[in-house]
Amino acid sequence: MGKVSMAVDFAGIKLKNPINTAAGTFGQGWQFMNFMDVSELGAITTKGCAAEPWPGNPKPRMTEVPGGMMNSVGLQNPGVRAFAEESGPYLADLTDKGTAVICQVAGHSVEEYVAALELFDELCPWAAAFEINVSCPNISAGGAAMGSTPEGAAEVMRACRPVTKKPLLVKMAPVRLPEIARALEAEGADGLTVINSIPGMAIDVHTRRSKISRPTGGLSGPLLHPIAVRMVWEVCQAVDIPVCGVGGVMTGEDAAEFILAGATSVAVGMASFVDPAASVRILHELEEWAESQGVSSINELIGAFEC
Amino acid sequence: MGKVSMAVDFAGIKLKNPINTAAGTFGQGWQFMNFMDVSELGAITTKGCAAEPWPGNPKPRMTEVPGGMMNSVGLQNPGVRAFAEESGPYLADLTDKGTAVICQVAGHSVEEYVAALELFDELCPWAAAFEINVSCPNISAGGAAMGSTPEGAAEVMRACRPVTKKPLLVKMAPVRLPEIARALEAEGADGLTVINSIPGMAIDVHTRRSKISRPTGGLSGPLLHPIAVRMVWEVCQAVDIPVCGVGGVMTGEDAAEFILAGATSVAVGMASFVDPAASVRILHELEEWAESQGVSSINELIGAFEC
Amino acid sequence: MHDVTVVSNEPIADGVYALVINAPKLAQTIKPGQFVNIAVPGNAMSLLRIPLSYASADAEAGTVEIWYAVVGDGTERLSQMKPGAKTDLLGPGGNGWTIPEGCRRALLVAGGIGVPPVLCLARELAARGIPYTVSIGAASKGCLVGEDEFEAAGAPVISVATDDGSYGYHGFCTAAAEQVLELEGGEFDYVAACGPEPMMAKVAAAAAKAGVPCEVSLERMMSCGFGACSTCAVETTSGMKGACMCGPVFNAEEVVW
Amino acid sequence: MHDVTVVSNEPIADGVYALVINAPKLAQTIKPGQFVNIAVPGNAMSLLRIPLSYASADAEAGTVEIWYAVVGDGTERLSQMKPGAKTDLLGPGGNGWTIPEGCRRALLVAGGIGVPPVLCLARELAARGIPYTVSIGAASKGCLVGEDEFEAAGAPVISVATDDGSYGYHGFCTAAAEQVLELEGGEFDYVAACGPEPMMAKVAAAAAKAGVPCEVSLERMMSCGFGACSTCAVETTSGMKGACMCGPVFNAEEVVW
Ligand SMILES: Cc1cc2nc3c(=O)[nH]c(=O)nc-3n(C[C@H](O)[C@H](O)[C@H](O)COP(=O)(O)OP(=O)(O)OC[C@H]3O[C@@H](n4cnc5c(N)ncnc54)[C@H](O)[C@@H]3O)c2cc1C
Ligand SMILES: Cc1cc2nc3c(=O)[nH]c(=O)nc-3n(C[C@H](O)[C@H](O)[C@H](O)COP(=O)(O)OP(=O)(O)OC[C@H]3O[C@@H](n4cnc5c(N)ncnc54)[C@H](O)[C@@H]3O)c2cc1C
Ligand SMILES: Cc1cc2nc3c(=O)[nH]c(=O)nc-3n(C[C@H](O)[C@H](O)[C@H](O)COP(=O)(O)O)c2cc1C
Ligand SMILES: Cc1cc2nc3c(=O)[nH]c(=O)nc-3n(C[C@H](O)[C@H](O)[C@H](O)COP(=O)(O)O)c2cc1C
Ligand code: FES
Ligand code: FES
Repeated sequence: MGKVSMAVDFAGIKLKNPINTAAGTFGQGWQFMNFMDVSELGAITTKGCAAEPWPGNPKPRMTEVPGGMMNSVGLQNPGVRAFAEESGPYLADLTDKGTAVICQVAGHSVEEYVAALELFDELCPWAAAFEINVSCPNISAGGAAMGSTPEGAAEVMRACRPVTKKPLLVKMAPVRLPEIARALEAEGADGLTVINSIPGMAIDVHTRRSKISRPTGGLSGPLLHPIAVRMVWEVCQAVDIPVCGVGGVMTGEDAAEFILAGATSVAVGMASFVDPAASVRILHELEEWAESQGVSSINELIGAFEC
Repeated sequence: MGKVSMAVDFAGIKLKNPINTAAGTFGQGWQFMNFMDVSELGAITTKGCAAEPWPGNPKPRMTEVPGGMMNSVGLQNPGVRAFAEESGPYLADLTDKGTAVICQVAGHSVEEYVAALELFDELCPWAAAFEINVSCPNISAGGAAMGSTPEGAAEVMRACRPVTKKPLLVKMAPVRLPEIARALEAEGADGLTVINSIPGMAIDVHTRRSKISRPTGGLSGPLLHPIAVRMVWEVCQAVDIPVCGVGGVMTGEDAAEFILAGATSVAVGMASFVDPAASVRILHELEEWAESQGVSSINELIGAFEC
Repeated sequence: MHDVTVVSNEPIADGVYALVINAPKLAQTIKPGQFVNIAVPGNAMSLLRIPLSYASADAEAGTVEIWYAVVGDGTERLSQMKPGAKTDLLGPGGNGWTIPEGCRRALLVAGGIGVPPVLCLARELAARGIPYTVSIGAASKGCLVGEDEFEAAGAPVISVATDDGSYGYHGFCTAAAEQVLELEGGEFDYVAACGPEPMMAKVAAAAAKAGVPCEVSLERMMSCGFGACSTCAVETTSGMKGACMCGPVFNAEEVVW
Repeated sequence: MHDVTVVSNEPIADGVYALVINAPKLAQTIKPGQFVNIAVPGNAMSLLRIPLSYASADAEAGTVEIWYAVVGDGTERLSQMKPGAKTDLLGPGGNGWTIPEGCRRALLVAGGIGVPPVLCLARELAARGIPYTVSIGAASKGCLVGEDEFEAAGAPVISVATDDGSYGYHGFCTAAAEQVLELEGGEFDYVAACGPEPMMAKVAAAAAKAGVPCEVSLERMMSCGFGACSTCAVETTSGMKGACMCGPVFNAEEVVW
């Protein structure tokens, strides 16, 4: 541990450092056990999960694109009950070790979001917070279909807010961010996770078909990074609630850009596929950078971008 | 020349082939004279130009990002009069050689767009069409500030439509595309150019300042490509007027993706900086691909993506 | 994560290379049917690892041999790695073959670049003294791999087929397998197949008809290779299962083709 | 566009390399102060070319010598190019120095990696028999370049300065130039400077005060290098001008600092 205090308060959750993991790219945490000490991280966010199991989309679900990848997993998940049973013990233990566990909530409709959140609140007492995913680009109902207008996103938040006393975060789609962020803040969101993957398209020009099973998929990886930094900056100027920056973080400097743009925490996504221990490496690099900036706490660097 | 007919009708302009150049990346055409035979192209689009000269933004105006670049030129231009005088003879000659010249129109307000378009219509009789830029991310008034809502974009189009009898195209910002495209079609746009660069941000984490002179800039290059293909596909489904696909085209296959997604023409941007003859190379590669598809005309491939 | 060094990397057929890497721990632990997920440097725009089965492991020499087809940018870059080049890989990943208890005789079917995991299995069967017969296929003679190695492992290769008839039987390797299963299915306790998915589906159907347990090794686009991303899902009769953790080898009866 | 081959590529000071390339046509046509825009392979995520001045051209040998500082990923990759490596470049680009008609004596000021274009100019002056004096600077002794070459070109090097005082005068090379201009400005008909922008601004101011015509070579972030993108604009008294076409050498009076 260096001399800089890395602890941050994110949406009422005390994190020992700002590094989090992006939902859907870190499984339920235990998949990384053999590669790193997961409990070094400030938080992990688990794969989006609904009240009932979802099968996800047909194969192929992934294709590489220059500078990133495109997926159409479609929120395959075992349902909250199975999730809590299978991963609960590991995640409760992780919580005990001081790493906040944020559980992501999926749904096809307002009712489904509420149902999932009710189950989560009941079955996952160890959870530090819940993150509502109104931004998945790979499902036909719910996700981005609901979260891409201020009205749609607010409606989900309004229904979910009374369900739990725990902090509620919202994973945002990469569209109309300042407006939607303000609407979510007004409905009582405690924090915002910015951004979910940007919808893209990759056509095999020989077969004239999509390289994945749906016409479009969600893009991840370095190609998103400058776009995501801009979006985080815009959201941080629009609202007072804290933001977790996500998108193409491969290095500590990438994470530092989010911090400077105003993010209180930063989630590592696709990088964990390339290098399973990327998140801890990025944490250490971020800490080194903070030291190089001559501050005593990382908090001094949040939003320290000078226009 | 191969066996496939490459001619297309784009917004009432007869193009000998679908390859166009993206505004601001091809100067006024003559800059490429020593590198290639510009008259091989179906069309060129000239740098955005306003009624009066604009100085553009302070330095630095550009930074590289992984998989692309980010600029904040800010539509520096000499004004339509100087443009017509300096580049008119070359562009008139290019028109005679069968390459359509599309002149891009810039403005800070509805009045300025109209003023610029009036001058263009008068001073550039050789122009095949005019493209209204309501999507520049690097200026504080006009550009994307006007074109990012259906109302704003429609207002500009409504004012410009009566000014010229020539085809009017609109260069679109990468936001709310289907809605805005429908609004533009309703106001009489003849074609749409999709997309302008996506706003991004690149922070020097040591100085904590932007790597360019403004906090945000416009991203170009391969990193945009899968996003742009998706946006073109969405616009093509939303409107009946033809679309020119732009964003990260480096190869004939990249261009082919736009064609399959429904674009009638394809513009080459940043690739021309990397390889000044990229546009003709891409034309030849596109032609080879069309041949490989066993069609007699490229028109058979427009929108031939199979879901 | 294993740091590995290329020992050799040579073409063994048209568009197919054999890569030998130095990876002592891996060589001791990897089991037939498992895979590695290898980083291939050289293109900053291409970030993900490449999942590859292995053809043989030499625990004493500390080496693992992989056979791969050059099909795109990643495998093209892999083919350019010279002896001495260093990289890293994740593995062993997934579950390998499960030879049934008391198996008397096995039928192996391998198509194209599906040969390597089947070859590992053959060697394992040979080591356990279980006889087996093999049917292999390839698009053409030029890209056929494994014939000599299966011979050397001790199998009476019952048939070699090529799609274009340039060598062996003109047609698919499934034909021979289907025939064997129909005529003498009762002699087999285990069928194992790897190759193009339609081929495995055919073999699975024939095995089911003959009442012989069958395993298949499936390929999916993988992002992580260790259970974190769900991009590798296989539809099974008991729901979606990840190819990287529950597979790549699946009980064929379980697979929804 | 010129296809070029690396002849040699060796460090000549701390973090500074000399690259010699085989480029016969370029060697015949490039003029002092002009630049090339070179493609540096090896990182698919980094697409743009790198603009570089040249230090000398040998029309007979068909080679061009470039001095560059390793400051980031692109120049780092360039430093790894081995003799025999091939790439391509655009050039010659821009306008070079304009030695005034009837020039009796010139004052040259070069800071850091601003030395190469000034060195070219020195050789041109020497060839035309015009005497000149030179003031060069660097951050420290270790990264100083050009001293020997200026000597060899025939200049009485009036001063060498280092920011850290590790060699020569402790301070900026502008100090000597300012002094010369103040004391004996009347003897000069031409001042030429290349280096960090604040340094050039100082020299320009001193030259203006002494009434001596001054040219400066400016750097801008360039995307194309041939007038197509407007990213390289320099603010001048007569509006924005592209560094790649109207520069990189500008009349100092014209530049808005
Ligand atoms: C568990 C497993 C074991 C494998 N074992 C072998 C092996 O032993 N030898 C071998 O040659 N190949 C094997 N493969 C396939 C190999 O992973 C792909 O051929 C390789 O990733 C292609 O990479 P590329 O960049 O060259 O091709 P790309 O340009 O990415 O794609 C070329 C073609 O290969 C397909 N492809 C790409 N990635 C995968 C993938 N992860 N899984 C399946 N298909 C893919 C694409 O759909 C495309 O049609 C295996 C795949 C899996 C999942
Ligand atoms: C006309 C001209 C002539 C030049 N001549 C020389 C020369 O003879 N020798 C030499 O060492 N350098 C020269 N430069 C500067 C050289 O182009 C940059 O140092 C180089 O592009 C940096 O690339 P990089 O990828 O290593 O660094 P990056 O990682 O891209 O950047 C490192 C630093 O260099 C700066 N930089 C990057 N690109 C440029 C650019 N195009 N212009 C100015 N600064 C830049 C960045 O702002 C950053 O501070 C010249 C630049 C111009 C415009
Ligand atoms: C395979 C995969 C699955 C994902 N699943 C989810 C998910 O369940 N919920 C979610 O909000 N985001 C999901 N995402 C998006 C990521 O959380 C993240 O927002 C995105 O990948 C951008 O970050 P990155 O570039 O660092 O990967 C997924 C991304 C990938 C690659
Ligand atoms: C330096 C630069 C200047 C640009 N100027 C303009 C412009 O004047 N008008 C415009 O509509 N788009 C402008 N663009 C955007 C391009 O036309 C194009 O939409 C964008 O670069 C995406 O395409 P690409 O990835 O192929 O470059 C500019 C882009 C660059 C890189
Ligand atoms: S490849 Fe990631 S879960 Fe299987
Ligand atoms: S670098 Fe493109 S115009 Fe000068």
